[in-house]
Amino acid sequence: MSYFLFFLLAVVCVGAVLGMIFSRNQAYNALLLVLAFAALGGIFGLLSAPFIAVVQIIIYAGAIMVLFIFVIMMINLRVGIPAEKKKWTIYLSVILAVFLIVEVIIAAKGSFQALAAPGGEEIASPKALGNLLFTEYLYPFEITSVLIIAALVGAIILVKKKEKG
Amino acid sequence: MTEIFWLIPFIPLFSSFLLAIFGRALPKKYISFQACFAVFVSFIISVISFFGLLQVSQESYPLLKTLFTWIKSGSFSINLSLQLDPLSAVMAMVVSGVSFIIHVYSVGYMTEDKSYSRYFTYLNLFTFAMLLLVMSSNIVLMFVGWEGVGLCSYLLIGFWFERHSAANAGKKAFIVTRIGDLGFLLGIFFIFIHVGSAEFTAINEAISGGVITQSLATLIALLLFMGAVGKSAQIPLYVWLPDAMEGPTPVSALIHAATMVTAGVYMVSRMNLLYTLSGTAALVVGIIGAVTAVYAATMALTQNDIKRVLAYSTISQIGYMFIGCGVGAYAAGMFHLYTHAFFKSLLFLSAGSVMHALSGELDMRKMGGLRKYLPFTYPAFLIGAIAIAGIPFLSGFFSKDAILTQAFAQKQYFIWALGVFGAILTAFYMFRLIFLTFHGNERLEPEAKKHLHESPPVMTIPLGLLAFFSIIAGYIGLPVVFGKRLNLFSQFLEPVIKPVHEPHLSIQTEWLLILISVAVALLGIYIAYIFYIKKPKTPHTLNAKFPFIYRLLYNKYYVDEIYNAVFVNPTIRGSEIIYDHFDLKVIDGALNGSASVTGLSGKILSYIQTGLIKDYALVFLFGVILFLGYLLF
Amino acid sequence: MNFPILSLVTFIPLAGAILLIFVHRDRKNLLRSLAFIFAIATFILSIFLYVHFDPQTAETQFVEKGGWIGYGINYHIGIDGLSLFLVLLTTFLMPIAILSSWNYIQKRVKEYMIFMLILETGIIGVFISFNLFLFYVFWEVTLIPMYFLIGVWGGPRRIYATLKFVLFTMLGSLLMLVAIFVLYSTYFKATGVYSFNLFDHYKLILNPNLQLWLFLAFALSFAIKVPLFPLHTWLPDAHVEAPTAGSVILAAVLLKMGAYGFLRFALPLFPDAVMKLLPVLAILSLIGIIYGGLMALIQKDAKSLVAYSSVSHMGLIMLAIFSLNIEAIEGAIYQMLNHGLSTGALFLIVGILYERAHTRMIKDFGGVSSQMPVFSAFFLVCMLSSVGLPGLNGFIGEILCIFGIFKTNKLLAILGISTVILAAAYLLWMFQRMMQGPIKNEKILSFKDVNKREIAYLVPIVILMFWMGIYPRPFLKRMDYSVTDLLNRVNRKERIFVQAEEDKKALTEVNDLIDTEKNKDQEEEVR
Amino acid sequence: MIPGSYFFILSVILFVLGVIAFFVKRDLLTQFLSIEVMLNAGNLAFLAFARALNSLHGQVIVFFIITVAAAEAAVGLAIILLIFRQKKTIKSEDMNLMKG
Repeated sequence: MSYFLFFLLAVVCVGAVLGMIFSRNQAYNALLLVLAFAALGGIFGLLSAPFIAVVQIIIYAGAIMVLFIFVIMMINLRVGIPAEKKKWTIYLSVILAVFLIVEVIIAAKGSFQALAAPGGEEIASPKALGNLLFTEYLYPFEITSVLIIAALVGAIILVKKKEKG
Repeated sequence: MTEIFWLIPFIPLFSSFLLAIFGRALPKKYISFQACFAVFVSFIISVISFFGLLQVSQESYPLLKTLFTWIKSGSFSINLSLQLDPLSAVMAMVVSGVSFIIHVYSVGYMTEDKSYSRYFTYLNLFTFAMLLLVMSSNIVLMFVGWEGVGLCSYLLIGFWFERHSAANAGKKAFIVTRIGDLGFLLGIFFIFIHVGSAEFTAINEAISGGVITQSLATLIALLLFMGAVGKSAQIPLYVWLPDAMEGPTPVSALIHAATMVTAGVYMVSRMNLLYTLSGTAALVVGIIGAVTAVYAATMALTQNDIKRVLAYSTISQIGYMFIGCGVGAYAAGMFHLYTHAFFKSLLFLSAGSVMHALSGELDMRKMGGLRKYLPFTYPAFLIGAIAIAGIPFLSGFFSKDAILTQAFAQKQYFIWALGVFGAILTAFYMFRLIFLTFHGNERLEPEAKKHLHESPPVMTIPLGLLAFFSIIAGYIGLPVVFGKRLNLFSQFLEPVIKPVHEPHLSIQTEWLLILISVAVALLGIYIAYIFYIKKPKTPHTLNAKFPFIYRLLYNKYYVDEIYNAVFVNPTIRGSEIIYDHFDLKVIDGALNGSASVTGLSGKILSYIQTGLIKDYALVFLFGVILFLGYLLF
Repeated sequence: MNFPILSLVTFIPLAGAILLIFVHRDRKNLLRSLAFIFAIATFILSIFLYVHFDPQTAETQFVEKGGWIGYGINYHIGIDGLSLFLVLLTTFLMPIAILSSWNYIQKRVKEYMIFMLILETGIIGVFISFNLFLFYVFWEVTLIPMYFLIGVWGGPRRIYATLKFVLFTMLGSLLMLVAIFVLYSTYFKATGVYSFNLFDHYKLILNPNLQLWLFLAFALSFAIKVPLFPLHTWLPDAHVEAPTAGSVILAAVLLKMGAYGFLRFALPLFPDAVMKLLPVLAILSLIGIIYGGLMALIQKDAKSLVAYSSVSHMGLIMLAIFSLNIEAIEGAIYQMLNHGLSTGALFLIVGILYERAHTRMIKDFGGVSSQMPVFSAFFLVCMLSSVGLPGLNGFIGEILCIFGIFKTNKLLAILGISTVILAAAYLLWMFQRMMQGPIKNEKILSFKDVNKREIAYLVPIVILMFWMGIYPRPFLKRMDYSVTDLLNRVNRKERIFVQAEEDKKALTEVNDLIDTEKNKDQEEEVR
Repeated sequence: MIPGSYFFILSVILFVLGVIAFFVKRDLLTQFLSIEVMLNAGNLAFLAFARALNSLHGQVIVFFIITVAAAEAAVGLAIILLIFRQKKTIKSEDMNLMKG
């Protein structure tokens, strides 16, 4: 059952990203990514990380991607931008990407054993996660809040229209 | 009372300090009173110290007063200390006395100047520096005074700095004397390295103790003499003194006749052991003195500027003093310094009085027949001229005769002959001056004649004083022919200047020498009389006959031009060439060249920089892959 | 002493700079007064250093140590006879510099004052750091404000001048940084302890070959700063373009950092290399003396003239330093102070003229004395101080320097003494052309004599000139022990090497030691 | 129980797809989206290893990554919007101000 779920979600996810690559329409792209991230949220759930899964769906698929869509609406390009004209860039990047895959997999091969190992069966409870966040990671957590406020203020100032005169 | 002798220099300094700060706000009357009074107090203290010194036994010479340690670094240690011994006592008295008289004279001479307080500030400062020079107990402090008088000379020559020539002359004086000072400084260093102290007592001990070898003594003596050559305006560094006449006349009298320019003679006398040890150096001193004495006198023959004649005469007379030092008769040299101080300042002040009467006229061709207008100045000038010419029974006769006799006795016949020849010239040019100025036809400018008047008493009284001293000053140093122990002057100086063991001349020879001196002096006067009174055409015919010699003399042998062409201009030209072609082109060029190479390579490299994020990312990706590959394999 | 007086002196200006950030830029007088107050406060505190300085020891005093980054990078400051007066000179001149730019600087007063104060912190820091890394940080800190001072408030060719200045200095200091790290790693290899502490490095005996390279790196950096011939061309440009106060600080203090660097670092750290390169350095200094003097003689721009005179004077100082005896080095330090005062004062004076005439060309002046008598007196005193007239400060320094040089090498002294004439020639000539003679330019008739503010900053300088000329003991006394200590350090190390050269075995031992160190490193790397 | 390597391989594939998308696409927005894909691929790898190592720290990191991504998206989008306003384009080729 879980295998089935995993493959289903994985296919949805990869397919959505591929769709993004081939589609020209920005709005579609964004929506496809919402799909991909939602699927990814499911996969997170499979990795016994329910809290993160929920956060992924709410924040990523929900908040961030909506932000993207807003911006796309504001920019409002009627005609999509065609893919890269310089074909060699594409080929080169694909070849490099293949290299990358191979290398990463070789690099991680040693740890496949560890990955396959049992353990971590039990679902990590959000409570434990919360404990960790507010004890050991208290300062980073607080600093994150500052970061977000800074980003917020920064974004507002950047986008604010200059008053004339 | 003698203990307070160290105050002598510092009273004028204090006065100068006050004038420098508050002078602009003070009334002229007060300024003149303070300035003169300060010097007068110094003079009184010098007199008291002088007589105090006579009562102290000779063993305790010199009296020392150490104020504080001035410089101390490693082995280099200099005290700020003053000393009193016969030599400095005499000098202090002469300096402060003449300075006082000239201060008083200046009150009248400078009345109308707008920079009245500045003038007296400088004059007081000069008195301080000169007194420091003669009273310091070590050679470095002496150098301080030495430079100090140089500074005041610079400031006072350039006193009327609005005149281009005055400013130029001041600068020239400072720089030329500095060339000599350079040698002086090196001499000091040599002394310090070998003696380990700069105190005169220590130096003298080292010399008599044999620490300084003869060749070293020659080196040091010549280096020190280089300073003297600069300061006392001897060949080849005399060029600044004639130009120095741009300063106010009292200044010329005080600095450029009576005191500062004779500092070299004082220094040589102070270091007499050194010069006695090194025969070569003494000989050089004597020869330079003798040559200068004649050389300067020839230049004085043709000058028309009354002060310039006197300036060349000063150079020539200092030459005589150096003859004295060179032949070992330091006391005689000092004696001439002492008498010269009176009669030469008398001459200068009288010349000043003439100028004052003629509203600043200096050219003798525009004078003549002034005798009747200046009833007081004329006799004063005449006394000075007779004294300098060497007519018996005035001060100049005794001192000049003492020098020449010594030169003869030391078998330096060449020097003696030059000295005698110089004496003819001296008598000639002095009386040429008298005849052209006071006798003959009036050649005055009508404008000047309107204001013609004798000077006020504040100027004539100093003249009278100086005339009096010019007459009697010689009687403390009578030659042997009048009696064995009558030369009080050299006896008094004996503790400092050890008398040389001279080969004694017979009385007959002495008389003969005296007669020769008198004869040449009279001869000179007679020639002048013929040239300028009897047959006033003679000079012109002579000039016409020997135009080359005349032009050479008139243009002062073209020495200024030669110095300019050989030293000054090449330095400036050369520097300009170096600046334009080396500093700006080579050094800066190398720098700018390397900068442009850097710029060029940057430009080439910038083609790689497309500005497109994608390209950068591609490179980045490539790098990541390479790096991963490196880690893996 | 528990009270961190030295840190206070160093960082009060910085605190002032931070405070100034919060003052509105239009309140110019408040900005100026605040900056002035902070500078004066620093000076008053630094007098405390002078009073409590113990002249009877060569130890560093007022030492403060504290951790900073770690790995040997510590906060370690102190003062000794070499640096005491340089710090005092800095704190003394900074209020004067601020006063002198009161009216001259009208645009961006705020930034200007901030940079001046930061500059002060940087300079003081250079003189008091005993940690190589800290020293380097301060060394670079001085560069930034100076860059802006010239680049923003400078004359028409300021961009060229700043670039030249910064590139020259950066080139030198980067090499120095490399050398510092080489020293650091060598020390670590030798002892296994991380240390940038200067005193630790004094103890290190280096391979002569390595010494040579390290010395060259240090010396290049310092020689550019001094500046030693032929690295001097940035100086006239920087001076001519810099605002008055910038020139004052540049000439009076920044150049001293180079000479100080030689004394504090280059000489005692690499004595062997010093001995080897001494002739070259001495001859370069000598050329600098004469060359600077000749160039000064023909400059048409008054500031440029003073700048070249700096080259000449600094040449004398460097020659004295390389003479390596107590008189020369004390003379050199003394001469640094003199040069700071007199050249600083000359720049102030040219600045005063510039404020009135808006030109610095000598030919545009003439006869200014009759219009500005008081000013002329100040000019005269400062000029004579620079010429080295007895009774003023310049003489003491000059005579000690030349005497020291003379003790070591008579020929060099004889040639170097020509500075006495050259200085008189170019300065007197300038004075004559600018101040004396008939008034050539009608504009001069409208010149006003110095005002109270100008007198206020010239008088302290003149008083100090007289003091230092008449009673130098308090200054020299405080240098004695430190200079002796420095010379011992240079000479003792030299002796070790002389012995080592005599005794081949000892030398090979030293080399072996270094080789084994290297091998150990390689082994570690292999592992 | 699905082996961790499956997740890992999925994360690699997603990452590489993100890379490819970045190079293939020419508008800033989509390129920015592909960066998000890469970030998520990273998240996935973190979680996979977190589970394998039985550690909660990996999840905490992912949490932080998501927050930082949110901040980054906000600022990044603001910048893109600004660029669009000024240059009327979001083609990445048009952004070459950094050209030397």
